[in-house]
Amino acid sequence: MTTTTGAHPTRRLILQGAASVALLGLGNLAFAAPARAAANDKYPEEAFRQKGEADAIKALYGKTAEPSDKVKLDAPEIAENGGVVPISVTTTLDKVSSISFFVAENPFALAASYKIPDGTIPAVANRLKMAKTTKLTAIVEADGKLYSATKEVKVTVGGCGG
Amino acid sequence: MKARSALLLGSLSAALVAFALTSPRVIAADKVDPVADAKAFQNFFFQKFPNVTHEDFVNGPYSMNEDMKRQWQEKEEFPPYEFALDAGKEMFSTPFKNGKTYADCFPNGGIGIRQNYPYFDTKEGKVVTLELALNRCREANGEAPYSYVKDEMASLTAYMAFTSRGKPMDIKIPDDPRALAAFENGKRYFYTRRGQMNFSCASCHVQSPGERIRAETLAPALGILNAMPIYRSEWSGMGTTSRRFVTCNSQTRAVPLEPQSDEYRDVEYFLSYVANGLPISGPGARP
Amino acid sequence: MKRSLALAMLLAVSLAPSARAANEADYKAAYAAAEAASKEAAGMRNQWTVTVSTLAAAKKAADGGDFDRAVAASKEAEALARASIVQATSEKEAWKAMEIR
Amino acid sequence: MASSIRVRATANGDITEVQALIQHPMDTGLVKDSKGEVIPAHFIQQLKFECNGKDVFVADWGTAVSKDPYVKFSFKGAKKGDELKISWTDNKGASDATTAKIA
Repeated sequence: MTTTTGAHPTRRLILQGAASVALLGLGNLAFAAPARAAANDKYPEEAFRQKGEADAIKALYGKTAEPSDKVKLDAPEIAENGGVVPISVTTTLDKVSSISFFVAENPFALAASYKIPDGTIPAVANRLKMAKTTKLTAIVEADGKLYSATKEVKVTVGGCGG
Repeated sequence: MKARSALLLGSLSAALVAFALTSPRVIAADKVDPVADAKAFQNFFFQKFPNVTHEDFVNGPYSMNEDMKRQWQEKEEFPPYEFALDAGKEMFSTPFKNGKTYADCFPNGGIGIRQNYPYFDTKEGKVVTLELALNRCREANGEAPYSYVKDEMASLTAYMAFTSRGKPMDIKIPDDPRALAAFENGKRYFYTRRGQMNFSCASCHVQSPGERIRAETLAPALGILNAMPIYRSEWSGMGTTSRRFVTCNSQTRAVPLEPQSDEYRDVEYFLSYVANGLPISGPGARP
Repeated sequence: MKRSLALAMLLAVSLAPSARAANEADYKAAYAAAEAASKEAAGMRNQWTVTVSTLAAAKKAADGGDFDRAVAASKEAEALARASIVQATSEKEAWKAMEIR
Repeated sequence: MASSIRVRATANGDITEVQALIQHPMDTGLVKDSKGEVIPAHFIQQLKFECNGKDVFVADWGTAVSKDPYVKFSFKGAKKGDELKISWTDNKGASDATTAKIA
């Protein structure tokens, strides 16, 4: 659906973030971070503000990851819809403490980050928004080291024009 | 060149008419035969997609593409229409200001009856769809009608569809010339090209189901309404049959008609009738 | 085949260049013709969204005083409306060709 | 008003599988509505699952998580009948919480 208004200008046309993101020159969007944050699991404000994937990884973990086949990333080859892309990751690594997802082509690369206390299985399934065809990277922090897996997801709008 | 092709066309159509006159099936007017139409319609899809089980046609694009079917089944574990379903269930049991509820307006309290809609009302001489009946129930009980394309109507129809899940579509055409005319009018609408794109419903849903229009895979026309109402990721919200018809029109650059206008009610009547026997699978989740 | 011939002819007619700069009178005439065709198309319940948006663009251009663009847009709107009328009339019979029998 | 959190927690053996669907717009702040105004950012930032007094799963979310977000994970050390506490807070400071019994 192109971003021009349809036949009914009055109809409240909610343009989905994914299908036709109107990129605003907002520079760094100031997140209104809630003041209080639990002691150890503080919301990684800085990391979510980074545009590029490398900066986001550095801001979140402060180190770099190496690809590993022990991290199984599952995502569709062609996304049914950029607004709702089902993804999941599992790993055979042990002493996993955190799992994060990065969508390279999104306005802000870091999509989600999970803290995995011991006793919790190192696997997560989630639904993400992807602005356009992009590389999706999952990073697992195990025993202090970072391991990653990457997959490309094709994303385009649907419909025949309008 | 133009004169010659016009001549050619003229003679061709003359020949066609002659042939039609002599062919056995010709009857004075093109007699409307819904039973034959439904059989031909279903056989067309069963032959075009031999390895799609008959029931699977009601799953729209997912019957056409394995990868998308997997994505869909994953989502069905905890489907996005869950909220609309709960809201519908709650609304269905919340009494109107006059104390009555929707259950008083519908046979069997509105439970497990979606497969009989739309039906032909012989008193009114017109097709009555589930969405229309719900609004008429509201108005009869002094409540304001809901928009046909917004969430409340989708939640109500989602709950009613859910109570009919698995039941075969069971649309009846009474032996009443007006009912046959409504069926024929619906069929005509389905095959008529419109909009600057010059597409009819059939251009996409009969000629090229399984193929893509950009990212979307086209659903087969057979059973296309069995999953209504649907939660579409595209709208990231619920959509009724009315909303689907209106948006399809705009896609082909045709100005949509009023929701629940005769043409829409009749095409819903046609599409539901030819899907008789296929299970109700609403509410559905779609791209 | 017959239908696309009609469409092509119509569009060719509408693009004929006008010699001098258009004025409000030219616009009013062109707009009236376009509006009549558009109403006829709507009457046949076969209006196109592009006819509506082009008519609106013509009006907007005229309000802004740009009558050249307003006349051009009005002519295009009329052509689109005429095309949708041709479509509606020809489809009265043409739909049967696609019917599954 | 029913809670905005739908949870399904099923235990088989020592492993409990948890699925959650949360009703939330998850607006990115980068989208305009039909009148051309920006829809302000409004998204869940932190989602926490606790069981038997211990955090079993903490999610930090950005603007790229889908509307009406869904998440699935599993953890060990709980059994049928235990109570799972779920809570979220969003960037506007709003929050919601609910509890669910493990089936």
